[in-house]
Amino acid sequence: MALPAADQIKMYRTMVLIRRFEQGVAEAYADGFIGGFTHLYIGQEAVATGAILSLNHDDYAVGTYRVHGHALARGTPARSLMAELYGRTDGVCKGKGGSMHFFDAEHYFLGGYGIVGGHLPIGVGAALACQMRGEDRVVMVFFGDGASNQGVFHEALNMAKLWDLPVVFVCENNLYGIGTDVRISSSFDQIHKKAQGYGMPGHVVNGMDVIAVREACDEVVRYVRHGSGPVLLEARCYRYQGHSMTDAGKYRSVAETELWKKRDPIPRLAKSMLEQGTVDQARLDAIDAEANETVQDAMSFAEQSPPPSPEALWQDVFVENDHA
Amino acid sequence: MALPAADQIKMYRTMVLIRRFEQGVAEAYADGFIGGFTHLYIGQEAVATGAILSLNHDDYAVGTYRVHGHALARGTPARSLMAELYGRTDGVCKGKGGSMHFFDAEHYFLGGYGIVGGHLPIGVGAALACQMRGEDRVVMVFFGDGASNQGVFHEALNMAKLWDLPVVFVCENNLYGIGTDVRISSSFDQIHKKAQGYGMPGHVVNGMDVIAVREACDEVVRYVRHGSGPVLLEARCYRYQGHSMTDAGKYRSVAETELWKKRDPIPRLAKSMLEQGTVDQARLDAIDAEANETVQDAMSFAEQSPPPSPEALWQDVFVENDHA
Amino acid sequence: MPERRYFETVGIALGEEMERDESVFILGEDVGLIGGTFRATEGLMAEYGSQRVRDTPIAEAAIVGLAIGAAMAGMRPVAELMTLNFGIVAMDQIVNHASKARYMFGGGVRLPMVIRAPGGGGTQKAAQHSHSIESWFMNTPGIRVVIPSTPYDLKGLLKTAIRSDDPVLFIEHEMLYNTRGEVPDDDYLLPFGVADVKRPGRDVTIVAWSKMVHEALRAAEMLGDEGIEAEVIDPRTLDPLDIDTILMSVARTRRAVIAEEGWRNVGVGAELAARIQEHLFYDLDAPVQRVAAADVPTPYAKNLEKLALPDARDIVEAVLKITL
Amino acid sequence: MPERRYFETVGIALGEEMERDESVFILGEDVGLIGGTFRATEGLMAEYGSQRVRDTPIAEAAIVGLAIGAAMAGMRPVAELMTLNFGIVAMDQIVNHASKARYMFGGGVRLPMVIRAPGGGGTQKAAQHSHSIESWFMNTPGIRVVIPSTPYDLKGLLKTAIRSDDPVLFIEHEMLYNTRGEVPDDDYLLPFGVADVKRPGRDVTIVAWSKMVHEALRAAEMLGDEGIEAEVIDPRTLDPLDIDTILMSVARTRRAVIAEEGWRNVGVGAELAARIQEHLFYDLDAPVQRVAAADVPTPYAKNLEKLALPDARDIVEAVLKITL
Ligand SMILES: Cc1ncc(C[n+]2csc(CCOP(=O)(O)OP(=O)(O)O)c2C)c(N)n1
Ligand SMILES: Cc1ncc(C[n+]2csc(CCOP(=O)(O)OP(=O)(O)O)c2C)c(N)n1
Ligand SMILES: [Mg+2]
Ligand SMILES: [Mg+2]
Repeated sequence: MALPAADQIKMYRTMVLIRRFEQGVAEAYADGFIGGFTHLYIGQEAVATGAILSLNHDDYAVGTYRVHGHALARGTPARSLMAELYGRTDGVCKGKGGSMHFFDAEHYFLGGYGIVGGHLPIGVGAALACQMRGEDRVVMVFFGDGASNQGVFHEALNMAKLWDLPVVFVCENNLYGIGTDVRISSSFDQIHKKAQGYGMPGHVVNGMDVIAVREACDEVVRYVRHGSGPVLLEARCYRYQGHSMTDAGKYRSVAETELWKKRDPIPRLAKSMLEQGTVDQARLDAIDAEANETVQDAMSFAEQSPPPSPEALWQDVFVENDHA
Repeated sequence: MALPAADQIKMYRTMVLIRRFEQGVAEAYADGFIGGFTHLYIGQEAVATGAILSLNHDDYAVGTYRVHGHALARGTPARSLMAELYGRTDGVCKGKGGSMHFFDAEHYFLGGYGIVGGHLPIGVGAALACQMRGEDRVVMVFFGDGASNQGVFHEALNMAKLWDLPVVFVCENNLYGIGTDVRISSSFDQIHKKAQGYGMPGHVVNGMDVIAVREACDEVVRYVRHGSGPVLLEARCYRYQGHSMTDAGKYRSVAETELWKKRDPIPRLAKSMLEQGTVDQARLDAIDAEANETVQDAMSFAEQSPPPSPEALWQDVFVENDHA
Repeated sequence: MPERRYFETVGIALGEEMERDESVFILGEDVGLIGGTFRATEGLMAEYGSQRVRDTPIAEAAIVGLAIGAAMAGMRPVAELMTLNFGIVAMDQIVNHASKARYMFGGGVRLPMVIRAPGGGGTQKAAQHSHSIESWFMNTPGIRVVIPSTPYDLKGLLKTAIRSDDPVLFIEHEMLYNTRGEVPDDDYLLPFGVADVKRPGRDVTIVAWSKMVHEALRAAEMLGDEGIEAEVIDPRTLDPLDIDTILMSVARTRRAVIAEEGWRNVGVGAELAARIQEHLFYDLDAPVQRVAAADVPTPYAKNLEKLALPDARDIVEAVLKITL
Repeated sequence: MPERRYFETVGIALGEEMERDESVFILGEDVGLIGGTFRATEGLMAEYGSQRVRDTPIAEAAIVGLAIGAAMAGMRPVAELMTLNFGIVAMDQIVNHASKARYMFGGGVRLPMVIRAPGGGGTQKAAQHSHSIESWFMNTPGIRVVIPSTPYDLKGLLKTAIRSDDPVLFIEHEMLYNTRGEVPDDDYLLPFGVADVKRPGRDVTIVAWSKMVHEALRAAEMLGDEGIEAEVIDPRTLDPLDIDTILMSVARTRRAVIAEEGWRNVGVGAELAARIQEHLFYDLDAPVQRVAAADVPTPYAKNLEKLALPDARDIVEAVLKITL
């Protein structure tokens, strides 16, 4: 059964928003508005979009430092995210987190984290809370191919399966961890098959095809929500830019990058929707214009948002704040 | 082809020595000569014996805190080990390490370690050194079922396979990590099959049958020495005593313990050697008497060995010792 | 008032809080079936079931990580590290995740979680099992550090810790578990950041916590015999630290000795000495003295361990140095 | 003498030592193909091959663990932690294995290994990526802590570190990589435990290391304009620490300020303040002052980060407080 038109359009809109947002970020970074480590999501939009749109609004999602797309897909307003990137008071973390540390409780988004793999058990812990309370929420945890070599990956999968917790592990295998090809970092690069070592189902999906990701996730999320235990899903994808704003990505051949760009998920979905008559070109153009506007608006909003006050330095260390 | 008689006898002698040694340790612990954490190896003798006797004298072995048997099988004199347990100058680590931290460079024994799983990458590192120097040495690393849930297990296996290092990972699956049954700590308790997630061969062997362990290890060691990469070997076994001297082991049923005691590797080998006419009972009795004597001698030696001098406190922190 | 042992009191406090609040649960290695290596959680699994008293695999990073995630999702986990030594394996989760999440997420999340961990040396457990590393956590902003010396303090502080909305590292001492003290059956709470004067005195101030409080009290007895009246202050929590009580005492006695079981070099004593001289430069009659462990890995041999770790006599010596 | 950038000097020192000694090799994330995130190992893989310049998976615990094992087996590994922040993931290997092995094994083993790690904040990398935690390692006996502030010091100290038979944690500063300084082409070594007076002065002693040396020198310039002559001492190695040079200086100037980028609470400055008052109680004209980071997780927003981290003006203020 094909995905309803409304869903397809929503996914298209989300992917385009992410793409335009990241382009805006690149610009703002070049202009000195954004600092620190900033990792763009361009090229991988189909993964966060297809996966997160398969969740209920009150399911949890957890991401890495490459997290702009996930927060947008989850529904956090572009304004709050852009203001965060600018380090301003109206940022989703009041300017304290920056690019790597988006967190938005209102949208059940449990954060972006900068330590490769470190967030995996955190996602599992949230799932444990859901299970203990008898909720039918699921938790979706995103991580990279590189992260699958960290020890906590193993620990997180084991515990999640041991207790059949409602976790969907989504490995965004973009073939590289910074400059390191997955084949020179993993003795076995079929990451989804690592699930077997935990008695867990593992699947692979084309991460450049948002419909495929969405359909796979709809099924996986249903399975997990049903209480059947966690699942590992590997989405094969590619980031077009370097690892972060300071990386030119020279370790990859132009041919390779070009090849993957041909698989771009946005025109792919556009083409299929046009072919099926789900939308016409005007509609797509309108979506694009709207995304551009949202991002422009977010950027001016961010620029106008004030930097944190000096007192903010000492706030939020503890709930019961007693710094003397 | 059956194992030569001399080898069988040597294995028998080793197992009996370990058993008697551990009994002596229990006694000395009760008498207050030994302190700290002391973990006995009784019941598991066939694993260290069969595995380590398949090594060349200059292959490396690395163990955990349950390491008396491995050091004895490697050839460290009972005297040095007992003196270590008594915390005396003549101990293999001058009394500084105690039960968990035997180390004997002379016998290529790279230590006992107290942090569950922490030694796994150390063994892999030694193997890396061997490979880089073009030696044909192998490294055998012992660890428990509980340790297989630690993150470093995963990291160590991945790196060992990635570079096809000469490591034999021997998991002594004695079904428990302290009081925790492997089935409630591992989502998938076929530990040897976890090797698949790394593209590594994994095998299982009856750890209560020293001949089986030896034959399996002879083959695995040959494979690894040949440069074919690491192997994971799971030996199913059982410890008769509690986890350490202070644990009564009440979490296990008497029936279970009795069942496993019926599989005792020492009478098993005795029976088979007697049946095959490899030895007669007198010979076995002599071996036992000899082991008893060795242990008694080690205990009096240890008791007479002086405690470390106060200056020793500040020695051995660094090679270039400049503590002011 | 009933007399209780320190270890029992842990279980009592946990039980009372679990009774009060359904969101409180326990996870850790061997906390359930066998009731904790130090018997601290004895009986709780029978009472509250294996969901709320949860035996985990040996995977400290994930244990702490799960607690973080569960806390974010609204539960009140109490994670037990079998000992603080194994907390080092989970250092990244404690320092880089638990302690920083609230701040880096701009106050957008609460982490009502407790990490319990027995620390300390004194029973010949050697280098890897004898840590007193509270200084590292006191150095880390964002986590409370609580370290009770008596059953009474333990109960009131553990209950406060569990009800706190901030992450708390709760350090017990292995050698205190069998000590006794009066503990009310009431539901009392002790506030963080309030030091307790364990013994009043006018001639010198001794600041000590955990097991060293008892050494300090013994020292004070000995000093009393020589006509020196020592005041013994137990800060009970190192973060927040009740520096005022300490400074007020030293302003009176004009002499201070800090006694800790951790290493001297960059220990907590360094911080206290630095602060005391900062605030009371003109009031001090002598330099602040520090009593601490020898800066060597803890040795196994009984005589060396005794030399390495500080005791009442070392405190007496330090006091005499500045009072004679 | 040629001018070199700090990052280049790392590569030069590594290259010279690899040339000299076949047992020296490098392992770490992205050290090979892409030459290190901070370009420190650029060109080395091309020169020495992928065996001796080894790209690893993202698995810091195993990276350090492998280095330990390789060192035990006679190699001289130089492990790179992409940043010190990720060293927290490997804390157990650094503290509980590398630092303790020699001592707990009674001197039976040598660990000629170096762990290189860039640390520090200042470029808006936020809470998880801005650590200056040298205090923890200085607290830990058994590991050398080297922390150079200039290309000249870096080269001489790194070469000494590589030739040392003890484990060395070699901390670089991310913000120093592009700084320049004269560096001889010779094969010179700088000894551990010898502080360098970076600027002589008679009125106050400023002790600073790593990037803070440059802040201290800037502060000294500003103070010079007001007629205050500050002496700036760079200990260069924190373990061993050249306390004598510091004490001799303070005995002359009678005033001391310790400036560090790490947190104030139980920082290295606490230790120095404690020692100075211990030794020079009667010689000090004012309490020892500490300049350090605010005790909060490092915030992202530029203005807050600037407030959080100490700089020359903070040092000037501290000096004025005790000289006016
Ligand atoms: C523990 C840790 N080690 C190293 C790093 C530095 N680092 C940041 S991202 C990255 C690569 C991660 O690769 P992958 O998991 O594939 O995610 P991707 O960046 O491709 O999305 C590395 C090594 C880190 N942040 N944390
Ligand atoms: C990192 C760490 N966590 C916990 C412990 C405490 N501990 C010591 S032995 C042990 C059980 C290990 O079980 P297993 O690996 O099966 O080995 P066995 O004792 O059965 O030989 C535990 C939890 C430890 N020493 N290190
Ligand atoms: Mg990747
Ligand atoms: Mg076991």
